[in-house]
Amino acid sequence: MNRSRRNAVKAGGVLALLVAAGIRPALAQGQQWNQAAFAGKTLKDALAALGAQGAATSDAIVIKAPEIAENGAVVPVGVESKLPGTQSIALLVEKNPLPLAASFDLPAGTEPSVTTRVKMGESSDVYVLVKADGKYYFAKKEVKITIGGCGG
Amino acid sequence: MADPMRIRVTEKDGLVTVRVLMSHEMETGLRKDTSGNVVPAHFIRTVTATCQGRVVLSAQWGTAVSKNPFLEFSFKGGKKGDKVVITWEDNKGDRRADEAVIS
Amino acid sequence: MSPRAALSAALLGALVAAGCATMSDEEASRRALEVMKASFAERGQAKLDRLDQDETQRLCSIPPGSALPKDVAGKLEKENLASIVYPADGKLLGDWKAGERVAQSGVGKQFSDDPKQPSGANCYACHQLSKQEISFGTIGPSLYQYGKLRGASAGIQRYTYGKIYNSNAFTACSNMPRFGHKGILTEQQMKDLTALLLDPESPVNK
Amino acid sequence: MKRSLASLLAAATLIALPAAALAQSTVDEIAKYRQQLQDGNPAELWEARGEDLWKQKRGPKNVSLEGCDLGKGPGVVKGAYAELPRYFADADRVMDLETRLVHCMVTQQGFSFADATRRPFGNGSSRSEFEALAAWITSESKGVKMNVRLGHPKEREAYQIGEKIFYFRGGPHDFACATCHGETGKRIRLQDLPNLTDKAGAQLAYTTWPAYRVSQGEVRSFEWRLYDCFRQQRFPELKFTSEAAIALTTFLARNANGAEFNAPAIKR
Repeated sequence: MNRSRRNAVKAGGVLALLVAAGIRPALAQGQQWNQAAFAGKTLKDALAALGAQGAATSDAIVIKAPEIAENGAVVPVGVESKLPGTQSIALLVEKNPLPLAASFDLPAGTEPSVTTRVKMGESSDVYVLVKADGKYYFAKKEVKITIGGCGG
Repeated sequence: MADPMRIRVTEKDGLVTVRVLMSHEMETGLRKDTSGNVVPAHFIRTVTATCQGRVVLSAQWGTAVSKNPFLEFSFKGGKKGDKVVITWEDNKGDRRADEAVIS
Repeated sequence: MSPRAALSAALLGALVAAGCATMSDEEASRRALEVMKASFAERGQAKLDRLDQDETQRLCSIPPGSALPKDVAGKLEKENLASIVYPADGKLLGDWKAGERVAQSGVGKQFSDDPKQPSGANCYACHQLSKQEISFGTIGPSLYQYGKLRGASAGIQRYTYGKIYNSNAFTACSNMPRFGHKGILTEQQMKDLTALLLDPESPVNK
Repeated sequence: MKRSLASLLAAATLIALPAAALAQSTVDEIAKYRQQLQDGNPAELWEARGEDLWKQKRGPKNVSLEGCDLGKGPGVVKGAYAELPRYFADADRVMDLETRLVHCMVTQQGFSFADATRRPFGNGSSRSEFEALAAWITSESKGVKMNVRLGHPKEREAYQIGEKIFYFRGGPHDFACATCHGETGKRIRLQDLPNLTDKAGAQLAYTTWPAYRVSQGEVRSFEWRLYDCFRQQRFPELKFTSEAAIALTTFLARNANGAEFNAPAIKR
């Protein structure tokens, strides 16, 4: 990353920058956060809160995640949806205390593909939920978390 | 005030790829400190990316996104020299916005 | 000569050739101890006396794989063998399920550990033990099917318990801690580990 | 074929892979995991903070560290780490990076030794300047070949003492550095253990510290690496910028000579 072009925005400059970028502060500040879905303690609850109970499996969703992670604190997960009209992508870790990890809304022009890193408390299936043309689809992949180190 | 993000934005064949590293604890609210007290949840809840003012990604995150989050995505319709702005807001209302120029 | 011994010799050789080695071997050892005493601080249960070596530690402060002279090794093994205290009740097999927990745990004796909590043996750090646990180390040999291959005769039980109690009784300068001799594990924990290795129902022998 | 999520959840049973096949593929899969992490290293966040800290006017004398001589002249950072530890005439002793930074903070910025060394290692919101400075300074040696010279008698003495410490067995577990790092091809749990007595092993290990540890969410410096190894060796607490730390670093850095420096890295 080019350090000289690291345009750090100092305190106070945030609003100005947002305005300059054409975002009304009220809009940025008011971006919704789906409290009910993130508070869901089971996969079922989280999916219900997302309105995705009836999701069907799809092999048009590609999950790039390691089969075995050396540490559960950082598990890289990449998703690519080949479903036409993909509108959003959500990541859920079934055995986490709060399964919903992240959801991404993809406006037209944004590729149906995101990569991030999630925490996993134990070995679990990782579910990817995709909304495409108003309907929900999912795929899953098992990720094993291993114990490491010497001080145990 | 949180540390600046590290944003790398490159354009190739009309596709703009954005890679972001954010400095954030992403506390789950489940962890105990050495004295046995629960460390309160502290995590980024929303992330917005714009290019020349147009929203190209909006994300909602929970506590399971890893500490010092990494995010990568791509969009069409940006060109070299355009500005990409990433904004996040956490559950305590702290916010940070940083920009990068497409190269 | 092993590759690492060769490297050490080569490095030392280079120093000597350049007229550079500033200290004799004994002087370097003496200075190293002096430096260490000044460079570490007591913290929690880890006091500075942990730097006071016993004879086994002193003689074994050599590259792994470089053997001690036979008579020295024999004498060390004999002394360590004499240190083993077998349980007064004569029973060497405990509960393998408790043993599995001891084998998984890596805590104990670190300055960051609570001295009131029991120590683990951290067997999996160095040994394969069961099919289920894929996260195992390879510093020591695989112990998978240890009991199935050897049976659980009185002699095998005695050897196994003794090896856990003081590994140096059987192999001078072993990498394995002397769990009983150094007071890392309790008698019951060592019985449980012996059962983990020898009980036919243990995952080790499945 | 499409099945409802509910039915799939209800039938959620893990398909057990044969243990032998798993054991064989474990190492490959872990390698893939490590590969996937390489693309975005949060150490960059520390590097940025470290560069700012280097250039900021700080301390009672309100000066930056830009006048600090890391061995290649005042303010020269590029390639400096690849030649550390080294003998510094102005202090008449061998210093590693952390020790030199403390020296500059005391002599140039006017901090007391106690103030300068208050936080050798970070922990969440309590952050260490040293780990940030080390991240940036070491990043300025990326691609530079390790070249620790041992030209001065005190450098040679440090090397010899470091070697002795490396093989020193002590504590309740009889551990030495060499117990885990003296043989090639060994693992602890699933983590590969570099053989630090072997040229290739020493090179691979030394040139990939500091590192962002995903298990801790922190960039860890080389002194931290030694500190935490000794903790797990069941030794007492290694003092920051102590002579033992410098001697052991001299031994390990010298053994890595000739290899391209490649840190900050990202590790488990």
